[in-house]
Amino acid sequence: MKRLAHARTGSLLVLALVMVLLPLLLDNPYRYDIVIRIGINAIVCVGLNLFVGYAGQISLGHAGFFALGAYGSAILTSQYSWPSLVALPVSALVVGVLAFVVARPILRLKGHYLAMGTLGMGVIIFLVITHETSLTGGPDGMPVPPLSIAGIDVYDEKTWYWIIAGVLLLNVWLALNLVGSPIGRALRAIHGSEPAASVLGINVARYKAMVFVISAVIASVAGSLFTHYSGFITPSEAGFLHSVELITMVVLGGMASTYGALVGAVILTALPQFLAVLHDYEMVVFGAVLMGTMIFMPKGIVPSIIDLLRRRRSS
Amino acid sequence: MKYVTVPKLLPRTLARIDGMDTNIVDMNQGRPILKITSLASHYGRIQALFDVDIEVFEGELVALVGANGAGKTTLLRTISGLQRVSSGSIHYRGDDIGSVPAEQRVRLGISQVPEGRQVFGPMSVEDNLRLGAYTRPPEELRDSLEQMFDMFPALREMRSLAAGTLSGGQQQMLAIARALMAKPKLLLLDEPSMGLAPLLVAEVFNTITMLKDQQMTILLVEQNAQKALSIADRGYVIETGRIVLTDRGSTLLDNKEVQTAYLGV
Amino acid sequence: MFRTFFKTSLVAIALVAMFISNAYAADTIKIGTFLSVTGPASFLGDPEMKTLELYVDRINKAGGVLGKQIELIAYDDATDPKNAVSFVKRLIHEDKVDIIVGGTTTGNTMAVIQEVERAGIPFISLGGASVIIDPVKKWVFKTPHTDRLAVSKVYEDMKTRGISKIGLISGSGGFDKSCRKNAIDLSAAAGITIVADETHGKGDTDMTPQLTKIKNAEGLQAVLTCGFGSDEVLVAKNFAQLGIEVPLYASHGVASSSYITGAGGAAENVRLPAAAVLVAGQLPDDNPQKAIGLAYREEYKKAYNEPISTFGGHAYDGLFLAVDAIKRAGSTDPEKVLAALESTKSFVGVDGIFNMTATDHLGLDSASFQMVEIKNGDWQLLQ
Amino acid sequence: MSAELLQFIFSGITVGAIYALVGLGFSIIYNASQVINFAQGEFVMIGGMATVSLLAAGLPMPVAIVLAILATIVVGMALEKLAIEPARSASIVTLIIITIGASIFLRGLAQIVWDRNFHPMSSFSGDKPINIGGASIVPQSLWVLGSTVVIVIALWIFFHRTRFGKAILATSFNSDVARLMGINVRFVLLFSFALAAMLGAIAGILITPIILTSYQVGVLLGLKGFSAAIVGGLGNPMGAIAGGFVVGIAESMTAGYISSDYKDAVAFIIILLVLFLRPQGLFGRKISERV
Repeated sequence: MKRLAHARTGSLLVLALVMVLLPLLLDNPYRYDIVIRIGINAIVCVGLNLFVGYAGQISLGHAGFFALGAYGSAILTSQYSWPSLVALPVSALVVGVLAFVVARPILRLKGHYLAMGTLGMGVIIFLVITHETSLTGGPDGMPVPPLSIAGIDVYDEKTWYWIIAGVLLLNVWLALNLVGSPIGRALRAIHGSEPAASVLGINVARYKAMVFVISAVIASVAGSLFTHYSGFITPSEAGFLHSVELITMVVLGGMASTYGALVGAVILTALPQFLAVLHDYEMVVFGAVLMGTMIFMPKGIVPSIIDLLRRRRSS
Repeated sequence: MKYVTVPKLLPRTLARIDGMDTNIVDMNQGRPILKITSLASHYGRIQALFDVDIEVFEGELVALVGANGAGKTTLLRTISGLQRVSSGSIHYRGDDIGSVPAEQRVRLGISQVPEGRQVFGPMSVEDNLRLGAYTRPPEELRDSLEQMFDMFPALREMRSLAAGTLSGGQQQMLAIARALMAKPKLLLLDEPSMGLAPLLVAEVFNTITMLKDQQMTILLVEQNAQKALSIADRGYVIETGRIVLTDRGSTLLDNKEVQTAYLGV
Repeated sequence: MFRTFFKTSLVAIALVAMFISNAYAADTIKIGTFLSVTGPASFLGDPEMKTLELYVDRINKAGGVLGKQIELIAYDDATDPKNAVSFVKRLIHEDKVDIIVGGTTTGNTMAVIQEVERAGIPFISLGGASVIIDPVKKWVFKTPHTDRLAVSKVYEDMKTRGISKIGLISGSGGFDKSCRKNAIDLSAAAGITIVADETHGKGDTDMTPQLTKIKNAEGLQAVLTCGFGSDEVLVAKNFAQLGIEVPLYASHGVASSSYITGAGGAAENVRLPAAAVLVAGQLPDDNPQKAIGLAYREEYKKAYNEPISTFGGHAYDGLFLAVDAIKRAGSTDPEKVLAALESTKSFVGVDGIFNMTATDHLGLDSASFQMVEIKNGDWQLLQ
Repeated sequence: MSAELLQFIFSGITVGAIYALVGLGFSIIYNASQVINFAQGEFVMIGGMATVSLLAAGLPMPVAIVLAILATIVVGMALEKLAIEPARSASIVTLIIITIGASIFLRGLAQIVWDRNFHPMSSFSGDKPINIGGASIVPQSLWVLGSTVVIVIALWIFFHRTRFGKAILATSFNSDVARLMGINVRFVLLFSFALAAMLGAIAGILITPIILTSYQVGVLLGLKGFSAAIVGGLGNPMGAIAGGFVVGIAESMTAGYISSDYKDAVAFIIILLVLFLRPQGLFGRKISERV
């Protein structure tokens, strides 16, 4: 256990070091922008991974929570002139309560039925955002005031970089601690087999609901940050495709691996930027890369590479 | 939960079975129908079978006994082809079938009654039986079906019921009948008495004896070592993936170690 | 420790690899674009991209602009505003373009405005809604007629036919909603009463329930449909299926020949406001738009073997407005180009004749819009 | 019955039949392989787009239709062989992502091979609407409904009356034991993808005259088909049919009587309610989990 904690601190230090050194490579706002987007996706994915990777559930609706957080912040700051630092936690709280309310009925579902249930929830959120034009600006979206800290508006990509890096580091730290705690063990037991877990005295429904709410709140916070960062928000953030994108990041990077979620976010945020130069062939290549990776590394990139290294070392 | 006795390990001295087969198979004539040589098999990285040697001769009833998790089912699955062979060979009627897919082995005459019966629950009894004869020409189906209904009259009455609605004992009979529909030359039975009431266990063993009397070659896997060895010509004892002992059924029944380990004597 | 280090350095490697890209430096005029070539708006973005590629090539073959070649840097935002923002940052900071012509949809345009304004780069949008230029944003222009213009044109035509009670059906996309909003806002002034107001989703397979309700609305005299793409074809087909006998008006969102072929006979007698290019052949010879419209139609057809749409025309105008402004500015200095754009006078484009000012970043009036009716499977100019 | 209600019902069953046909494909593949094939919608797209392009090339309609179906079947089998079979042992989520990758790939391919426009196709027997009780229905809708009925009957006969059909069912119940019966499970899997691709292609061809086709028409139809299969209960082809009609009628009734804005939302709420009351769908098998 001590060694585990040690490794955790070590990996966090390395991550922090990477974050500190990274700006050396970032020489213009566009590059900062990509890294900030990676960071925002990574924050969502680290949370989603708790639900998908560790508890073994499926969600095709997390973009809904992301968008609710985003729109919560957007509406409260722009239409009700709330300070952004108040709007953010209030939105997260509302999303948390909502997730808690829907958790019980939705999490009774399993496998593909759960996929459908979460998908339906996401689609409903998307439709509400699209059609409540007076609040949300409708399908064309709405402009959002910048994040304001101590009366200073944050526009600058460099400042945003440090904000997102900090939040991500905190998020990873929380996730690693959660996973290493008895809660994490309970989640893994649930992943293995729900009936077996309940035999062991684990309150399966409660744990599932808890991790669902946690991941929803994290998505909401990321959404709030995103909306202030981009200065504009549209309903597509709540869309089915965004949900798919998020879960793909988690699975591609490696389920049940916090760093896997991080790697997934890096690859799937950066890849389209590379492929953009291919124009017509972008989709074909992207689809092929996605399929190929999952076929040859069904557990995801990070776990597969770790397996490979382990085998190397043992042989 | 079923209560399972975990037997004490047999003394290692008994595990030496080199050259043993030769003097106990004297009663058999000719070549074995099944000959397994130094077989190993893995589940992922976990090795389940080690260096297994087994022979089954035409018309023989061979029992394979051992504790839960000893590798009995795995062994049967490697013979029927559901489980991959890592090394060693399986010769069936002289041919190495190690790389023949499971569905082809049925055509060669190897039929397995799976552990826990595993009938196709939502399908009718008759459909289950028909699927048993999937590899055979359709025109022979009617006769075989009649044969099975003669052998298991209860199934005739329930032919149009969903198999899942049958009792455990009836399902076992159906599973055996389904396997017989393929007209096997080698019948693999996996724990046919598992989870059945004593009365039904007796019935199942009666059926097996009857099949043996009809010259069916049978490899029987059983936890109920007492019953299995008492009707078997020969027996093998498997322990943690290794064959540790083999002899005539009756001899094994009298074996002190076997008695303490498996027969609860 | 090794493993954790490894894991984290993976992240680092991925990031580093991403930035090993080579800067391309040559003395060219860089025009950047981001278009919705794929995704739900691909129907608009595709002809826009084709038009830009075609005419940049032609301009270059003819010697370029100010003695320099034009370099077109194009990205497909897949109709996702998030991508649009990302690509605009890339165009501005990485590719260092001189001007941006792009933004297929209103949503994607609105999403990037903040970035463009901060960077101070002239941006000509191809998005439809009036909100893009109203209120005026310093660096943002647009070429398509606004939905507001379209609706008022439709209302004018309705008035001449004595229609005052209409049903409204619109999609749930940005253009559709904006068009619907304008239809409602302008109705009172135009003396129009909206007796039914229905919507449908993008990609819906059947609109008869909505149209049935409209059909049964009290006193219905005409129906206006707001939207674009295949949804509009379905509206026309279902409209015909239900045998609704009042006139059907559409927006300029249907102004492509695939609407007519898609709807089969169902599009017959549909009226819509459209850019003159659609009926270039029918324009009087003294109309300055005739020549340019016919030329665009020919050249596009020759290059891609498909008929033009008015959407490609927006890109055509965007490109040539930019080129014109750069020529007049004599440089690519953003402030100078901006000043040149704002002094665009009598610029004859496919969409109309542009007269831009510091307070009007569109520069089209309703005169450049023609009312068109579909007759015998072709566009018929209404006089 | 008012003409209005009748019109909503016509709309609901036409749309429902489309969803049902797409849902059927999900169900058949799920049955054979426990895979939810998110590329099912792309089969619909390929069927429609291929027919349209073959017609444009001057082939007579029956030939174009047959070739388009065959082409889609080939794509379906390739998908199974190249993407699903190599990943057989992967988890549910991984397989979902693989099929999502496949659907992006196929869509990307379609926009290169064909184009990004939408394309019409002429109806099989004219466009003159048929009036019934004041409500109208286009002849092509009857083609869709009629074909759905024929397909349902044909599938029922196939699964319940033929040896191979029963073998497929057996595989869906227990693929290991099916192998012990001598059933070539790999072939069953391949065949199921071919069958699902064929059904998708047929659906695509039938509905193109009504809703047009384009390279991205499969996305939404796939989603609706998935909903249909889930509502009906996965693994039950007849359930998928029922599910399709439930979703289709829910949509048209909502659009007609409640709010066209929230038509899709209400449909999803109904789906969620069905799942809350019956977590295994209307006609699904109880999900048992091994301890």
